[in-house]
Amino acid sequence: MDTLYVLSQLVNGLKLGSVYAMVAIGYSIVYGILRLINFAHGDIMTVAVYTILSLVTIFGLPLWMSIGASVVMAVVVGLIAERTAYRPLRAAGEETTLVSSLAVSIFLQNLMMMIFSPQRKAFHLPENLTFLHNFNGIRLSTMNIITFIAVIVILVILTFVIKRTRVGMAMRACSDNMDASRLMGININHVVVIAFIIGSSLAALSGLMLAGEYKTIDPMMGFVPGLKAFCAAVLGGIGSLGGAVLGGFVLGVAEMLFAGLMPTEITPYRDAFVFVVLILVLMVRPNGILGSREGGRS
Amino acid sequence: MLEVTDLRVKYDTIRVIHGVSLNVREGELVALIGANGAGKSTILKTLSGLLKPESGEILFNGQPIGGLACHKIVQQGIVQVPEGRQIFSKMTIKENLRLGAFLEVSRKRWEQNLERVFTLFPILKERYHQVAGTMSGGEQQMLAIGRALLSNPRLLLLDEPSMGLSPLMTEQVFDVLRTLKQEGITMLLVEQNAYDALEISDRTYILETGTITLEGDSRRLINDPGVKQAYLGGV
Amino acid sequence: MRLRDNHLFRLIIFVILPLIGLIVTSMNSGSYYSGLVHLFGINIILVASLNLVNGYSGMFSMGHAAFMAIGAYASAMLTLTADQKVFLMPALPDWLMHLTLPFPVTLLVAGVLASVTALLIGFPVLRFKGHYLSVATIGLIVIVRAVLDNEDQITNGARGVTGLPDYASTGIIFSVAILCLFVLYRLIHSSYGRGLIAMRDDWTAAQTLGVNLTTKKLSAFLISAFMAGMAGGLWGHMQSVISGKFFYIDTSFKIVETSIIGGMFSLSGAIVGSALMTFIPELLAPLETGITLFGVQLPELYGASNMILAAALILIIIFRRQGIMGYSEIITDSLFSRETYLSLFRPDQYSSLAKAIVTLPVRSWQSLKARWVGQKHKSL
Amino acid sequence: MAELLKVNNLSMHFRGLKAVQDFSASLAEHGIYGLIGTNGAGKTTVINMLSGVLKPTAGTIEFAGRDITAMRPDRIARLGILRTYQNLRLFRRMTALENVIIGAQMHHSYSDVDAVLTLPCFRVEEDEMRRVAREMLALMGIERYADERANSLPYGAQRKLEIARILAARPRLLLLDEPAAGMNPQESAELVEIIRRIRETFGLTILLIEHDMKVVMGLTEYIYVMATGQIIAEGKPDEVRKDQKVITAYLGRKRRDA
Amino acid sequence: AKDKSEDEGASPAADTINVGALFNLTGGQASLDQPSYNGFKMAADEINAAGGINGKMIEVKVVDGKTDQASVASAAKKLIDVEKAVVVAGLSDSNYALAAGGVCQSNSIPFITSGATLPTLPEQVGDYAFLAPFGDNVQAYACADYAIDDLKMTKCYLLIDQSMEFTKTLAHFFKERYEEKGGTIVLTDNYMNKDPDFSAQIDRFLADKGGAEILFISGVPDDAGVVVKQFRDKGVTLPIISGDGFDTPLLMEVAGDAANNVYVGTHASLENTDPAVQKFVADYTAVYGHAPENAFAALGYDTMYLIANALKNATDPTDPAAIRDAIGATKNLKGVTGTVTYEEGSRVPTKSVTINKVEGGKFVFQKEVFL
Ligand SMILES: Nc1ncnc2c1ncn2[C@@H]1O[C@H](COP(=O)(O)OP(=O)(O)OP(=O)(O)O)[C@@H](O)[C@H]1O
Ligand SMILES: Nc1ncnc2c1ncn2[C@@H]1O[C@H](COP(=O)(O)OP(=O)(O)OP(=O)(O)O)[C@@H](O)[C@H]1O
Ligand SMILES: [Mg+2]
Ligand SMILES: [Mg+2]
Repeated sequence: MDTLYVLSQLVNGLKLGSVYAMVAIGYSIVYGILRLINFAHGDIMTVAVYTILSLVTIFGLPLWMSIGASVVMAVVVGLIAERTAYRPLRAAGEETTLVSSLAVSIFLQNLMMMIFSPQRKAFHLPENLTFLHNFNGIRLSTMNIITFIAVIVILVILTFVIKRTRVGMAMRACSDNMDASRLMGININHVVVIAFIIGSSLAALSGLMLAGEYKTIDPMMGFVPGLKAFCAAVLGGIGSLGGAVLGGFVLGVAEMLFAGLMPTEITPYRDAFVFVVLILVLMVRPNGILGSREGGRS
Repeated sequence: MLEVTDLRVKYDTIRVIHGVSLNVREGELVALIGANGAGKSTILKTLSGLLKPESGEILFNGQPIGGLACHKIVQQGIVQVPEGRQIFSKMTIKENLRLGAFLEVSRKRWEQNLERVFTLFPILKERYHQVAGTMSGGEQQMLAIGRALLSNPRLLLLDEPSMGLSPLMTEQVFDVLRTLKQEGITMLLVEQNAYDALEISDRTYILETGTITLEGDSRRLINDPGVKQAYLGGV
Repeated sequence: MRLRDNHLFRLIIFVILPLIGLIVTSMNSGSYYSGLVHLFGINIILVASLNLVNGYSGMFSMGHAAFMAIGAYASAMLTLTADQKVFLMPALPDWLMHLTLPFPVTLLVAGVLASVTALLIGFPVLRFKGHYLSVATIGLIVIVRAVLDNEDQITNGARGVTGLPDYASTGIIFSVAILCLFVLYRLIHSSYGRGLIAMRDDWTAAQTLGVNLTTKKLSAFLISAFMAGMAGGLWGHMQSVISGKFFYIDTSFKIVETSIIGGMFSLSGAIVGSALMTFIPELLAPLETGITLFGVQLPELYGASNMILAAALILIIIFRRQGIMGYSEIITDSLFSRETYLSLFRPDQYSSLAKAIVTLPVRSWQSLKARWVGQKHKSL
Repeated sequence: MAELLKVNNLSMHFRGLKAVQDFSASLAEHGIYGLIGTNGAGKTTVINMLSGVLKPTAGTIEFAGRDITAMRPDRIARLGILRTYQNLRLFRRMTALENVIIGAQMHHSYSDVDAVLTLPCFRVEEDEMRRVAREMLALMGIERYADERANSLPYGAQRKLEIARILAARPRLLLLDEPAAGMNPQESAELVEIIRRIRETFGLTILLIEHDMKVVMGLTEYIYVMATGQIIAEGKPDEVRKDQKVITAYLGRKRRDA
Repeated sequence: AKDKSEDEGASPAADTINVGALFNLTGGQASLDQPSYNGFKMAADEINAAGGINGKMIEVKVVDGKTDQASVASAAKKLIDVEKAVVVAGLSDSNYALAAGGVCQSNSIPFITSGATLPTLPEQVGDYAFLAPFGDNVQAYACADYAIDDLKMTKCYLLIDQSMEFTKTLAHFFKERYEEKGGTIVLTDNYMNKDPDFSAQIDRFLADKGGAEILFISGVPDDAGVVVKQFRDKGVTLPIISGDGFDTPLLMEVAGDAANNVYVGTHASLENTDPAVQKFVADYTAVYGHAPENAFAALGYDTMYLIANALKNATDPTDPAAIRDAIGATKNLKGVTGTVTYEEGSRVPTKSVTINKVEGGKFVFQKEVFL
């Protein structure tokens, strides 16, 4: 096996990983604060992608406008879900909200299916985004490059926001101790709403990237990436954005390297392998790759 | 400044505050003492908005605040040092203090206040970057008090500030309360250390199982034989 | 007196009605309704055993379907005839090929194999806390599925195994279910269960009170996997077809969901939740095939029942945050007591029961109203 | 009196921070010892090490002639060292009674199979545990809360509940971390009485951390004083009270202690 | 009281025949099963409009299987038990069809799967189970024959979606036939359903020195366009051939021109100029507002006619056993997806396989292969 081949598998892994990372980062913004395993995150991506598709194909809107609209749509859906299904349960514990997020997910999937039919649809990005660049035999589309850069940029911006700004401070406070945050004068509802706005907009963007990668969309498309995002966020360390991104990359690279480098007889075990890697990593670092020891002592 | 009339509070179905009325005047230090489970913490939590009153009126500077969201109440300057400290255990001391001044925007004011907190509790400066959850009990209590001071309270609600502090440190904290009082900050103090509480406060309410049984000038109560018997360990 | 505190009421709801239901369905096995009742029984086992881990021990496993799968395949291996196995599982060793065991024994083997799997995965994984454990258990499902799909020579791959004999009668399903419930009940209400709950509430404190966390966690996981394995065996013989696809993440999530809806911290919660999640979707199904309502033919709307169910789940969980049963057990306190049976002979019980039932709508309306008013008050 | 616990040069370092440094002590059977010191001196850390919650960086712990230095907490508990927590650690969703039963069941002898089969020994022992638990609640004066959920109890009662819980576990050595915190003088006076009675009835050894000098001076027979990780003084209460170092670092001048 | 109403219901029921339709109308299988059900229902309406079965109307009773095994099994029971269906049809995935078939078999009700192509299905389930489409072996054989006999290509690269029973079976039969006829499989590789990226496989293919002349990709519609496009993007212009999984407009929609030179072995060509086919397409478009989504619509349609034909010929159209015998006796029943004949003792029809080729963004009919 030559190095170029290995290298190109690595690049493929990063490519896939950056899509996972993109989903995971949006996922973990909400997850970090509320510890809400938001199974509906993936479905919000679906909603956004269908919004783009219908605006472009039915109303002939330009892509960038439809993307804007899809972000708005995703935020609206995210906020409705927050208001109706998550907020009334905020004090109720993680397990309970898990049910409501699964329910929201099922609701959205079926709604999408009713509106847009269960048929898979082709999803095209404009030529200039899908154009393939050739770097010494390693091929990347413009969209791949944009995704990768976007992940890094968004990570940097969000990290800055969370570490340095008032809002970010409030977010971290809420994730640490809700009651104390209230006593500090933080409007928890605002913080959560902001988190959902960020999370849902990122869901819309990652939906776009995911659809660009798969080139087809269907009403169920969001569930598996949503689940992977959850795994990535946990693998990276709950509550750590950098961890979520790293987790996404680890999943993507593990997948592609296994698919590319292993003999074909065992490549069907790829998904299993990814989880074996995940479990091994957690055995070494039980709080995730970048996770800190949970605070508190005896 | 603070007017509470006929306050009732319940947890789920059990009512624990049965019509309490009390008031705190501008600049005053009022103590609230009572046995375990009398409902002192419950009253404070209701005042700061963590709990919703079942009925009754709470006026702050003439404005009703009963049942308002917690952050709205804090915005008006009512700040609590909660029972059990409620620090942000995964964040550093620095961040905890920063959060104390969440609503306080002026950088200068924050620095001034911070200086003062540091002189009070030097350990906080020493451990500025330690994760708060790993601090000792007493250190956490200092942090909780320091954090509250940073927010420029108009009315400070203190729920057992001396709990877990060494005698020396308790003394110092009470000294701080005295200074604060001189600076004109209004305070409502819940304290198990009834003697200290009576000594430092202007007026005192005594709470028994959710109702106020006695109220009056602290000087007078401190010499009241009944109070002595029940709350001062029969000294 | 609250209705649910009435011994007679409990007796009727939890003993007499179910008994009648069971007798009727077992007389008519193989029918649609008895199929649902069987499903209900199997769900009880699954959910109750999951509650031991997720509710009582405070670990949060999402991998129950993996244990089901192992149980189902194990019992298939032991109940199919050699002819079938030659066709479906050609790589089986000789002794297994010709081994056919009575169904109850295969169920036990199914449970044991599931436990062994739990043991293997448990050692590395149970050290993880909270969601780390959840993710690892999701991983277990994926791994098990990969093996089932790819070891064609033993599992017949993704085509699955067919022709499992129809052994899952009402009798055996509910014997197993009742046995499991009983064992769980006893465990939970003995020092074992208290230790678990203590661990759930505060593991440090539990440890300094002599609770050995490792054995506690592992044993809870094993017992739970054992029961799930048996349920998987029953499931396979009820459906007669098994394949990796049917024991995947969605199946697992449904069990978790049922457990939370019913109440993770209660065995009666497992029963109530299972009943709800087994029967309600069936009741809703006619909605979408275009029923006629007030003379208007509604259009066919596939997915409508799923959406209604989803909305209903959210509502239930908002009104009963800890699940329908929360932390309480309705049955157990009185079901086995003499008093319950004596009360059958006390007429005053009947009158109070009647009164309770009559006033039920009024009171539930009032409590509903109270909730709404309370909610409004809060959001002010 | 025979020596029950022997601690040699115990140290605990967190990264750079020397939370405890060369802590040595020796507790005799049936004694009541005090451990006082400034906030952050390392008292709780000592108890954490004694109970196995933290593994010491250096030093050894010997209990009744056995080395327990790196033993698991549950095994240490079974040997009879039981502790309370400064920041209460009750089993919040259990009732007060059940909390105590957890303590009582540590030495139960029926097996899980006995429980499943509901054998008579199970019934008998369960009843016995229940009885013991109630007794302990009564001893601490909180039996009226028996059937209430632990986290809805008032703070002071929660403290007493923690003590009841470990008493039910038949301790030989009690480690109490600020048991009187959150109690008013009246109540802590009662607590002193209770602890004294406990010691007499059960013949226990007690190590007590406390900032309330009335409690410490009224109860203990020997006191260790810590500051910044080290023992700065030790001795009889009267000696310690007059120790200049202790006064400046810890007691302060104005105290009107007992 | 209940019995009475049932009796009352029985008199109109005498003029109708209840046919059970069991489809996964929601969940992952819905994209195949919804069109299938649409075709099925449309055919029933046509038959009823034309006077029904000897004067009796067909009443389609549908239950959603929700892409969930337990639901499918209980739906089958419901159709038989509650809806009193005399024959049950539907489903496009073998796993679910096996589940439903088992229930029907034990209740002695004929079951016809409209879309599952596992050739051993009837054998596994029992004498009441039938396939309406051809078996995977048939389409795989046809593809192999076409590659070797018509395209004259004897070195093949095989790419298999390992996540599904269907794709694995298809590849298995293709390989069997291809090698039997003297071809060689130079390299076999795998992927999983909905993989977004085939770079690893493509790189491996490019690195291989076996000299493949044609690619057989055993996949489903989800991936059809993506995988073809990515191979083409990396400069692989060789012909690609696949089974009915690739018979989807997505192939062209996603891959665009890259889809050219792809051969698809499938049930029918909707571009087929046969008037029956064109009528079906036109009617379907009229009823549902869009053209048939995929071949499963036509399969559903044909399945209904298969049932109707059997009901007409059965000695007693209310007796399931008689219906079963009548289905088994079907000979030369012409439909949109070919002509159905069940040979003696076989419950898998012998049907021709249509080979289409993508040219200029459209499926172009190449050949009808009879085995
Ligand atoms: N979360 C809760 N749920 C139910 N009841 C509660 C809850 N918190 C407190 N209570 C009850 O309310 C009553 C008053 O409690 P509160 O904590 O206000 O007392 P307190 O006067 O502050 O006591 P302490 O001196 O111990 O702090 C007690 O009887 C307690 O049992
Ligand atoms: N896990 C930890 N990580 C870092 N530092 C720690 C940790 N645990 C304790 N410390 C530090 O060790 C020192 C001793 O803490 P300890 O809790 O033992 O004090 P203490 O004597 O009990 O004080 P107090 O009277 O306030 O309870 C403190 O300064 C604390 O910050
Ligand atoms: Mg209090
Ligand atoms: Mg301490």
